[in-house]
Amino acid sequence: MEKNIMVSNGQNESTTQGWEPRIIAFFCNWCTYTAADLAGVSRLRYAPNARIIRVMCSGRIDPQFILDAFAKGADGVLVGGCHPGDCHYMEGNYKALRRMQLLKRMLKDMGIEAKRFRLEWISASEGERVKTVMNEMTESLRALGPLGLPKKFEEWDREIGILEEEVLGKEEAVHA
Amino acid sequence: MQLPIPQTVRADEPTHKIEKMKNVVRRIKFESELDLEFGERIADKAYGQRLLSCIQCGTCSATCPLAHYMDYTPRKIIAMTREGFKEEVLNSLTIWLCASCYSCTVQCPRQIHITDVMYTLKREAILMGFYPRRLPIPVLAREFYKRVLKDGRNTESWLLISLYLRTNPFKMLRESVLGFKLFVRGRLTIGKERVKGRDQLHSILKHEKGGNTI
Amino acid sequence: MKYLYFPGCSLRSTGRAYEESLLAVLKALEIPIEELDDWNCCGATSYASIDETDAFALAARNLALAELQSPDETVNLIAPCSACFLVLMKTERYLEDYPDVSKKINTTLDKVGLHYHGRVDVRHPLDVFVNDYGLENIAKRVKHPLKGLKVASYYGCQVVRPFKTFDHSHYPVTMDRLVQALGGEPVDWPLKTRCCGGSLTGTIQEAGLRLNRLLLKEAEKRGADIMLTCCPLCQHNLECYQQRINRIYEEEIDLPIAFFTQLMGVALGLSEKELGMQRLFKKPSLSHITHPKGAVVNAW
Amino acid sequence: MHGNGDNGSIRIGFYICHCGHNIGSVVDVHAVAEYVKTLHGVVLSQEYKYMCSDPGQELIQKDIQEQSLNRIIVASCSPLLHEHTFRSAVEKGGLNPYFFQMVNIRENVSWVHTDMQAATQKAKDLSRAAVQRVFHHKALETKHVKIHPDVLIVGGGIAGIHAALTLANAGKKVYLVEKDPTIGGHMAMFDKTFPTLDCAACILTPKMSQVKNHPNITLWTYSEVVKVEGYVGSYTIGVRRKPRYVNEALCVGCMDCIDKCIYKEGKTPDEFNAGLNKRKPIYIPFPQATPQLVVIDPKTCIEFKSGHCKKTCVDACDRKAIDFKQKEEIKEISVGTIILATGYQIFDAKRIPFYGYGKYPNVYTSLEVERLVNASGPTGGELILRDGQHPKTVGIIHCVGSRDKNTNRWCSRTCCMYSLKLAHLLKEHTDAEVYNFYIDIRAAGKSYEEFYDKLLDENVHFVRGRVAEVTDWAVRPSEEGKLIIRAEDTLIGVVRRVPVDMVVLAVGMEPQADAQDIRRLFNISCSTEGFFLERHPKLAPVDTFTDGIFIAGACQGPKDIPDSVAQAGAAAAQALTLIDTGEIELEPNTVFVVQEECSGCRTCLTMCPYNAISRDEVKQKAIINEALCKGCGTCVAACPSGALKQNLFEDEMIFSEIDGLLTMEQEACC
Repeated sequence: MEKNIMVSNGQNESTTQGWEPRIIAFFCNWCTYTAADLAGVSRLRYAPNARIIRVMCSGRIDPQFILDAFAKGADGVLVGGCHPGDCHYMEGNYKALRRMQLLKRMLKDMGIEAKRFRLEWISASEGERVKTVMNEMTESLRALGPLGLPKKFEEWDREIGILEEEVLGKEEAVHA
Repeated sequence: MQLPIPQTVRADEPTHKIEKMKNVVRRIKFESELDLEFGERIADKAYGQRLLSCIQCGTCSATCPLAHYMDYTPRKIIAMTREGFKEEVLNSLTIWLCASCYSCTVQCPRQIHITDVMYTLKREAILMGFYPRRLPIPVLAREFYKRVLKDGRNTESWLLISLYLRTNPFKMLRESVLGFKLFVRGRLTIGKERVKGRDQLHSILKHEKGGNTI
Repeated sequence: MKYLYFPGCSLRSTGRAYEESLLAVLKALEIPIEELDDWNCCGATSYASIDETDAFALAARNLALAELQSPDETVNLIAPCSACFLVLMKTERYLEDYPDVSKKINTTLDKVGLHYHGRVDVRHPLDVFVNDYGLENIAKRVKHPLKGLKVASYYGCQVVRPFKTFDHSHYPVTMDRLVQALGGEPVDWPLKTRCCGGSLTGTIQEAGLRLNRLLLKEAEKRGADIMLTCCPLCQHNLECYQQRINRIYEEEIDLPIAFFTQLMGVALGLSEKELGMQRLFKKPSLSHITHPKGAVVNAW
Repeated sequence: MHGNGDNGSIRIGFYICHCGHNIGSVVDVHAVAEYVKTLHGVVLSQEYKYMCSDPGQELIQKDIQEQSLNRIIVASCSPLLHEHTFRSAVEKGGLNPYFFQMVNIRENVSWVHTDMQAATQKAKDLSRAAVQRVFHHKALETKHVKIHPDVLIVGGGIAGIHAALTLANAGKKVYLVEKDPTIGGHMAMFDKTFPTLDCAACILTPKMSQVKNHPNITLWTYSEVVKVEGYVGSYTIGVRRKPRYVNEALCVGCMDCIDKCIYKEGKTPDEFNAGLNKRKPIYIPFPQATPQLVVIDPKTCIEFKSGHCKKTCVDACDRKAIDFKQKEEIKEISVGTIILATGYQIFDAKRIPFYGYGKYPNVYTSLEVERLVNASGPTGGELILRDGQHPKTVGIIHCVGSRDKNTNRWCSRTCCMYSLKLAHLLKEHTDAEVYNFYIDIRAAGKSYEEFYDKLLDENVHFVRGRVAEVTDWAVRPSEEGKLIIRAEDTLIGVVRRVPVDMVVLAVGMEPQADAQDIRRLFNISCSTEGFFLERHPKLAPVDTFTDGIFIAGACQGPKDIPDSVAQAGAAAAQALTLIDTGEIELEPNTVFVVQEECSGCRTCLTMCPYNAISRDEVKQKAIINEALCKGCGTCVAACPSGALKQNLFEDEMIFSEIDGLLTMEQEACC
């Protein structure tokens, strides 16, 4: 399973054109980031598509971060925190959960597929889990294809520009 | 490497045992004689995943009700499969003696689905035509397969008859008494059980075929 | 909710008594059932040794048919024969565990207008009687309590292994509890689930017979008057080969082997004919139970 | 205040580490260094073999001064490992340590990826993100907290005892809390100890009494920690002292009350003797119990159940120590550091029905046998089975509840050796034939292998094979009335049926039943098996992820006595280092309020689990109590006006990181 992934990666990256999903991962310092370290120490191999940003607690993760990541061209965002009840700061992860639930709905309305955003509870001991999640997410994003919000934005801007001109044109006509 | 066959299995051939004793059995294995991918191949099949994690504890053999009739205990079969002793494994009686009671599967501390591995090996053996000739079990399996392929249901009387015809007709005489007893109690039917939607069934099985294994 | 019923090939020949008694008892307990239309062989153990996907496709057809036939959210499909019970259940799990295979099998099913959605729940009659219908309800209907009858319950392998659906994989008690509810005395013996050798009695008799010999001897040693089975093949092996075992190994085993449904029927007051008692090689002497007043033994 | 780079331009120094081959073999370090050179603000970008080495650190210091760098980035291993190292290097260089940023390209890149191109690309992205991040870094003051010199030790087994004595002898005040009425733990129950075969009691009881009499140790048995507040250096601990119904100050442990109890015979299974005999409702766990105090078990005592007891015990006590009115009390203490030595529990053999524990009377657990062969045990050391027989053949089954995915996956490490020990003792006591059924013999300790040799010479049978079943099903006359052990002799390759009189189950070690609660209470982590998780498997084996809390003994994983003692010593030493340093540095990652932006909406107040945020009703603004703030930043994410900011994790920093990670660069390959 994971072997295949590595292989496919290998090909995709060695060939300059092959598109690769880009994932931004926000990990809490105490559980998930530590688990990622453990994965490293245990030399587990996983897909190289995610870039990890460390925060002290999943409670620190502002939904804006995630939206920003998508807006700037991430194809998927992964949030990792301690298991419910295990938060280093007692209940930060619950707060995170509440926010992310809301965010999920929002993303849905924005037409961003559910699979592009993932919230995972991974404890410090679950290096294996980091590996599976990274691989699963990469795979599912490969299946979904690029999100490419930045491009979409440009198009929208252009369309709006055209609209404006039309409107202005009409108004001028009216004034005349 | 010659295959030592427990005499219990060939009770109907008394001479056999003596010959075996005269034979000198060569007990050395050269790496070049092994099929090193065999283990992984088997592990890739359904429910074979954990095969390679065997620690050779022997729980399977100890819990197996048929282990004492096997030429290799189930544990050995796993070890040999892993190490690529393909011929020995596929020629062994062990895989055919497995009555799939799943005792080993349930007790294995590594949660290896041993019974399913045995199935995989049986299929491998038939595919490669490796299984011991005149050993009734594969024949039974094959006859059963054909019968169901044909009628969609199995009729035990006919199954047994065809089995004995193909293995040991004399045995049929021995069984006929029992057969009669069953018959008078209405427990053996002469009329064959059949499925109505046979064509449907056949098309299903045809579609399934990746080349018929028989 | 209605139960669907998958008889399986054996219950149409060697295991006829099983079917007859089962249906009689279900009727007596007013448990509604309906036979699965045009069911086909489950594939059994032999089939899987020839071709795996075929074996599963074969079983899958039955599951698909069951879904067609029943409107229920989860279709309760009763399979009395251990082999059928296991193979059908295994197919169900297998199609879950291996989505790609299930896709493959379903595409072929689709071609003949069938599809399996995973709604079927394969059930064993024991499970249905004890856990759905309930022991106390059964006890209420007992007419002839099996007073003082020492019963060794033999489950065989495939009802409890490898899937622990309703009891422990090596030390089950469901049948024993049922016997108790019927007023009988369950015999606690260690070989409840030890394999009878299945088809080995027909292929490699030496092995097959020895296994059965061990079971029979131990049951007798523990003082059993009768042994109950819930599988046609086990019953066949244990009963029909007793004479041969005695001859070959110089034993004097003399133990009636009945289907648990038959004894249920007796306790519920059904006639021996309804329960197919006449099909047994050695019919258990239960006159003291059916005619408690020590009246004349019914003749047949 | 160190020099900070806010005034004037940003001058970034970037260093990337080969870490020998660890990074260099997967990431094209040179390419990354070259690439970073091209980024805005970077004055210097260079690679080095080992950045964490002294020369590596001096390199940074030198450059800071010579090139007047005001931002430092090191791309190497995980910040959890070396962030501190480099920060202090930066500080030595005369720059505020918080102008430093670390990039993890080992644990997160080179160790988890194989494709060089992809790995290098990832390393570049991460470095670019760091470069953009440091623009927003600020000079910060490191927080220091005083370390309270007192220590709390939870668990009075051999590990707890050893740690307590070590610290107490170093002149530190120690609170030792034990949930049972006596200290001693499992070791007190053992007969002899492997491989030296010296008696457990002889070496343990002296230490126990030392604990009792040590001026620096406050011993609270029959007590449990119920509250843990605060942080490293100043924890506030609540301890519940269960009522003994015996006045500790008055009782001298003469046990007259026990003899006079209206129960002539014991009624309840004796915990200390593994339930092999019965004890009275008023009892003392065992003769050398420490402290020497009787306990009344309210669950079985008539007075508590009916209230109509003659109370013969009260009359028997001339010191009037018995007090049925006694209530539980909650003690509150302040400590600076904590050592958890809560030990293990043995595997419940009933979970493997195949071995017939609880069904066949002559099947015993190893712990029961320890008591059975012990001179002070229920049979006075004479080996009498539950059915009154003396065993002539004994089967010891290894790995019961170990190395088994159906129960516990791990190896319990001690079973092989104690099985050998028991084999020796059983032979010694009964001269019986002893069979060991094992999967592998693991005798990897000092003079353990030699002990194994000794057993082989004593002609103990070793059958390599995991037992499938223990049954009373006899197939041969010789097996009648015996327990038959069925296993494959894997070395010979045949299945064997061994009839025995006695079966000993070498049960494995498990996390305590309440390990999860304790973990939550003290806010530390557990490994997948449920044992307490150490900070680093090799380099920080007794530290936890919570500063000031250390672990020792079998609560961290299966361990024998020597290892537990060694670990206890280590934990004590770690605590001592903290205490003697007197204070500890804390991350200054606390939250502050930008007054003019705060609308006083109260959103943040509900967010903080530490009540660190209050509201100035006059100014109508939020106020942060720095001392209470732990720096999780949950409030920051919630603040609608963005008035709350977290040091080291300000929104700008994270946004710039995101931006850095995602901005495509020309020569990028994907």
